Amino acid sequence: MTALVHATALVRTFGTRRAVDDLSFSLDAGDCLALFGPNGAGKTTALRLLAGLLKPSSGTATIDGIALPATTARVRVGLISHRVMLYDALTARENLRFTAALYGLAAPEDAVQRALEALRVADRADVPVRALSRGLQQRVAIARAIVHTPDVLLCDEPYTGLDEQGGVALTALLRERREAGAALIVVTHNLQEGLALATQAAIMRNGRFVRHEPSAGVDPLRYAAEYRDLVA
Amino acid sequence: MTALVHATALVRTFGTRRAVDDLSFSLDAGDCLALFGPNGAGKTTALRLLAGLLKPSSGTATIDGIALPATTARVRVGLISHRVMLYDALTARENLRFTAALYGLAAPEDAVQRALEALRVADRADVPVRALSRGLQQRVAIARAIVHTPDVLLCDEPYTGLDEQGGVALTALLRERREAGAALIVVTHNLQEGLALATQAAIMRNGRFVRHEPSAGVDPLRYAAEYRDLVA
Amino acid sequence: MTPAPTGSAPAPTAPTARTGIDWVAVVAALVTVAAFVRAIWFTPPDLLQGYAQKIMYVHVPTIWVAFLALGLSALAGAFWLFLKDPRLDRFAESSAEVGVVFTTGVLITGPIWAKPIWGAWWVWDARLTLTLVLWFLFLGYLVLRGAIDDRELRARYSAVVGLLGALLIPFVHLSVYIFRTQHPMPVVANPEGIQMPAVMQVTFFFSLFAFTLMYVAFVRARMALATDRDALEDASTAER
Amino acid sequence: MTDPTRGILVSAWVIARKDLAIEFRTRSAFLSAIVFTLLSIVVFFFAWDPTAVGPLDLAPGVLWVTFTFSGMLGLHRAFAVEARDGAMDALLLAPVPRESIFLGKLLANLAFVLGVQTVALPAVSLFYNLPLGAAALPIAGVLVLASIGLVSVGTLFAGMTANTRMTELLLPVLALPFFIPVVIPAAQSTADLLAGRPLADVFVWLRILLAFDLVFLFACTVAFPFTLED
Amino acid sequence: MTDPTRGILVSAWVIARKDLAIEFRTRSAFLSAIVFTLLSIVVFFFAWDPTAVGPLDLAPGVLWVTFTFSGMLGLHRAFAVEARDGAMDALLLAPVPRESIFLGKLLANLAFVLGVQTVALPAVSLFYNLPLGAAALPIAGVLVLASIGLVSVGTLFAGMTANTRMTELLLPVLALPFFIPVVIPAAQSTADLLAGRPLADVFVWLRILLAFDLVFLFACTVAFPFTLED
Ligand code: HEM
Ligand SMILES: Nc1ncnc2c1ncn2[C@@H]1O[C@H](COP(=O)(O)OP(=O)(O)OP(=O)(O)O)[C@@H](O)[C@H]1O
Ligand SMILES: Nc1ncnc2c1ncn2[C@@H]1O[C@H](COP(=O)(O)OP(=O)(O)OP(=O)(O)O)[C@@H](O)[C@H]1O
Ligand SMILES: [Mg+2]
Ligand SMILES: [Mg+2]
Repeated sequence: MTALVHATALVRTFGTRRAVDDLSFSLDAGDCLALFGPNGAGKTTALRLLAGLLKPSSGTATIDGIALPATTARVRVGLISHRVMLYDALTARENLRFTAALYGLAAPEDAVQRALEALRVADRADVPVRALSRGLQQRVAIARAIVHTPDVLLCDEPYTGLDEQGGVALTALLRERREAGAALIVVTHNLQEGLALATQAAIMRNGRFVRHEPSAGVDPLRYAAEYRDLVA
Repeated sequence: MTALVHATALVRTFGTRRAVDDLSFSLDAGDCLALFGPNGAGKTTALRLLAGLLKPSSGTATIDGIALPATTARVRVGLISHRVMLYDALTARENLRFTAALYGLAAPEDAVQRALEALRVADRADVPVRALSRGLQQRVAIARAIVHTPDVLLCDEPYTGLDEQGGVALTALLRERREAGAALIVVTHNLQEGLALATQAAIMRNGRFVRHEPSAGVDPLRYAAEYRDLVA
Repeated sequence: MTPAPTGSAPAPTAPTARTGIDWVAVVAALVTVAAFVRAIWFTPPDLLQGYAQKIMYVHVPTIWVAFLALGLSALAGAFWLFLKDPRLDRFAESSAEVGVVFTTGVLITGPIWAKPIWGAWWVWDARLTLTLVLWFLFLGYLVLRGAIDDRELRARYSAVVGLLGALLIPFVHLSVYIFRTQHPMPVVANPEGIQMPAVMQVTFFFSLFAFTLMYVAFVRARMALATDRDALEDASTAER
Repeated sequence: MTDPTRGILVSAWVIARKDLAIEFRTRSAFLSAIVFTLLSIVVFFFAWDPTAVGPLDLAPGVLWVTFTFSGMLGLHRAFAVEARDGAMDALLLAPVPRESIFLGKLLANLAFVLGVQTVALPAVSLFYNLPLGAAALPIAGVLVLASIGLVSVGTLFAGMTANTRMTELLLPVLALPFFIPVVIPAAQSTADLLAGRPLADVFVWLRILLAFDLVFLFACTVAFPFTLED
Repeated sequence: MTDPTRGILVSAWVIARKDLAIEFRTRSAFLSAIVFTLLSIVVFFFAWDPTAVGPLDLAPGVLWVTFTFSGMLGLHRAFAVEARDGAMDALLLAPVPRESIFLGKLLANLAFVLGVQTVALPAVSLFYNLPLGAAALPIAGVLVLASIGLVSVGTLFAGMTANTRMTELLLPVLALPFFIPVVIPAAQSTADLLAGRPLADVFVWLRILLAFDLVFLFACTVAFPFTLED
């Protein structure tokens, strides 16, 4: 069986800076990789490579065996970026409807409503996104990313700006996706938050994994201490 | 003695929505208010009112007795917003130099270097801000906000995007400012983070303080439970 | 630069080893001077136009070399899109810049020739206008290059613009046939053979050779500059 | 989406519809473009000495220069909307061919430009007292043809410059040289039509216009994915 | 800062210097403006029939319409730079009077526009075969005077529209009506100067120009803070 997400010797340079440097790993259905690392480690760059938004300088990334950025690979990926990627003159619902149309969903209205409700923004779905507070915009951004129920969900600091209720809703959503057989990557600076969901954990530094292991046997407190040593 | 920060019956409406609704409080030198509340509660709006960026629909905000947005009041305020407020074609150092010149600092180069070092970005200070990762940009944004050592520091989710090292540096910085006699307001969704520094704690909902008290006697765990009840 | 090993990013650009004299440039300069000397003193003046015609030995080679430079630049850009070799992009950049310089040369020599022959510095016929448009186009190309710092993005955008721009070259050449122009019909590149006495022909081709050498010398120097600039940039980002 | 061409067109239409919806929501862009066109006509009117230059000599020029500029201003709209907060990334993530994005943007721009011209043409003819009459329909045809060429090139470059910082200025610099070969035949045929020349004369210009349209539409659609690859 | 006026000017200079530094860093804006100006001249020329209208009748119009448009495009630059990621908020937070922000932007814009015109004027006179000669200096004076008026109004409106979404189109709609009173005397006096009319004739226009300059400069500086407050 081919892995759902597969990265082979991924490299991406900006000038001479190797933002991502020789990254290899694979995730199967139901896997969740918690990705940690200091600022500038290359986490965002890695996610953008896996979403097909950046082309690797060398190496390959595949989704279920299909190389990115093929359309058939992209249709299965969802990305929660740290930019909201919304049209601020349109309402939340209109933004999601547009996404649903782009992905050619069969029952777009249902999917939109479901996503809005999952993030608890259905009641503010009909004002322009511009008039929403930062946390509410983040909720809409997450709803946009999952409206097509992607198999592969890439989350770049997805808890940013969310209040407790929003955070709980997001965690439930991620858990539900993982149990439904999706592969997840969650980038976060909060070790507990990340490890709670993960089946694998990795620490990135200077573009490389300096540590990567199944998270089952990992003790959060020891991990935190070791993380500190590794990135110091 | 006049309070360093004083808000009297502040109201700000957007259309018919009262984003901030009859807010009154005051902070003295060395006070730190931890401000909590769900998404859309009006926290950002309150900070923007106190920074003189928004005009209140009614009520007044003063800094050391001077009504905003007078220049003599603004010179004493620093704002860490959730937008980075940097020129992305300029380097971190150039951005800070510009701010130093605007505030008419006596020894601008020293102040800039000190701020960059406090946030541990001095080594990346000479590339355009555009090429920095999100967390590094946030560090520069914080450095920009404190380069003039403001008496009043307003922080809107300042830990966003920061890694552990950055978070520690920021906490140290906030503590140092508070001990030097500044008044702080820290908006965050993380109760522990907020309470660690605070001398006062407040919970906001629908534009109002639903709870506001000195944080000395507050037990974080009980507070968390009560917070949940209040905002639910 | 050695080819990058597979599985890793391109190595940092190596600076050029610039020592001693650029002999290509010296030879090009000498040949150009010789061509001018021959054109001025050893070639008879034109029967109709008199001494004014001598400017042809600059005018025509200049624009042909400009066509060559811009065309090669576009070609290098097209190859870059598939090969992604930074040297191709540096060549495209250098050749375009030299091409713009030579096109500027035509926009200067043309009016100098036009004033005595047509009595005006400039007329708006199709050839002149299209030449001007070509110049603007590649000036825009250079502006675009200046506006982007990301090397990869810059290379990609300029390849596209350069290719679209080079589509205009055939139109410039054919303009005298498509439209009624004041500009003379071809004398050299005439389908019915060269309409020029032998002495003039020799001078003309000598001059063309000299200008081509100049082009090679300019592009070499400009490429060395581009290489060193990239190397400097690489070195200064690498140490951080 | 079994048939790839149909797929391209369907998603192009989805994108164009979204653009027009934003347009309609903010409205100001379209209104602004029209007011801008009308105002330019007024500025032109005043910058020239009406006793020295007759209105019939001015009108084709005014028409085409104004259209070129207002079209260019309108083009920013297309990608400026995507540039905010990384919305373009979302488009690139979606499983639609790159060509659809181009065609979608092109369609929306074309609708925009043609809409502006529908208002502007009668206005110019009113201001300048033009004897439109029988020439109205052929002139409208010229407008449509020219718009296709202008919008193809403009959309390509608007996409490119939206990512660089100096959008407002870089777009005209890149696009105007390509506009000239379209504007010249358009202005010439308008002048010929207004002067009542025989249609046969005009066809020479129209053929050039059509040639440029086809070349640009094809070249730009092919070139667009290359501007994104990354 | 004991003397408030000096304070205003000092911080205006700090802001202008920062703008020019960004300008210099990205460079392209200035070059683009020049290429844009030159291109407009070409488009104009082509849209008209040179046999019907003499170049001397056209030139003043071309000069002024082109300057108006290129100036307007350049004006976006000023506030577009601030619009990104809320940099404008940072300016508003700083303890500088609102007037300094306006004057700083105005200074940077003026430097920009005058720089462009320094290249454009010789170009126009070359292309159109203008008999500049003795008129060169007075025309340069007219340019400077007109620029002050245009840039004052333009900076004010650019600031206002930078916050709304449709910047590119809204700015011309607001600013053009105010440009007309500046452009007309400027174009008229240029035409007079080129035609070799006596300076006394021209002074009438210059006085109007000067009056508008002063009124606009003053009114816009005073009005600017009101556009921000909130
Ligand atoms: C005023 C500006 C002028 C410009 C921009 C200009 C432009 C050009 C260009 C682009 C070509 C190359 C065409 C090709 O081979 O594809 C050319 C060739 C030539 N030009 Fe000009 N020209 C100008 C003025 C003149 C004048 C005033 C004369 C002489 C009366 C002249 C005589 C020629 C000749 C003889 C050729 C060579 C054509 C051939 O043999 O193929 N040009 N010019
Ligand atoms: N467009 C770019 N140009 C140049 N350098 C870049 C660019 N984007 C990222 N980088 C650099 O690449 C490195 C990795 O950046 P990336 O955004 O992937 O980090 P990150 O791990 O997501 O950090 P953070 O935790 O701060 O978000 C950083 O050093 C950054 O400065
Ligand atoms: N410009 C605006 N126009 C209309 N409504 C607005 C505007 N800005 C904010 N609001 C509304 O005001 C309310 C308060 O917003 P604010 O940004 O202050 O919330 P917040 O407490 O900071 O929330 P978050 O935790 O999500 O950042 C929200 O309901 C928001 O939708
Ligand atoms: Mg990141
Ligand atoms: Mg907020």
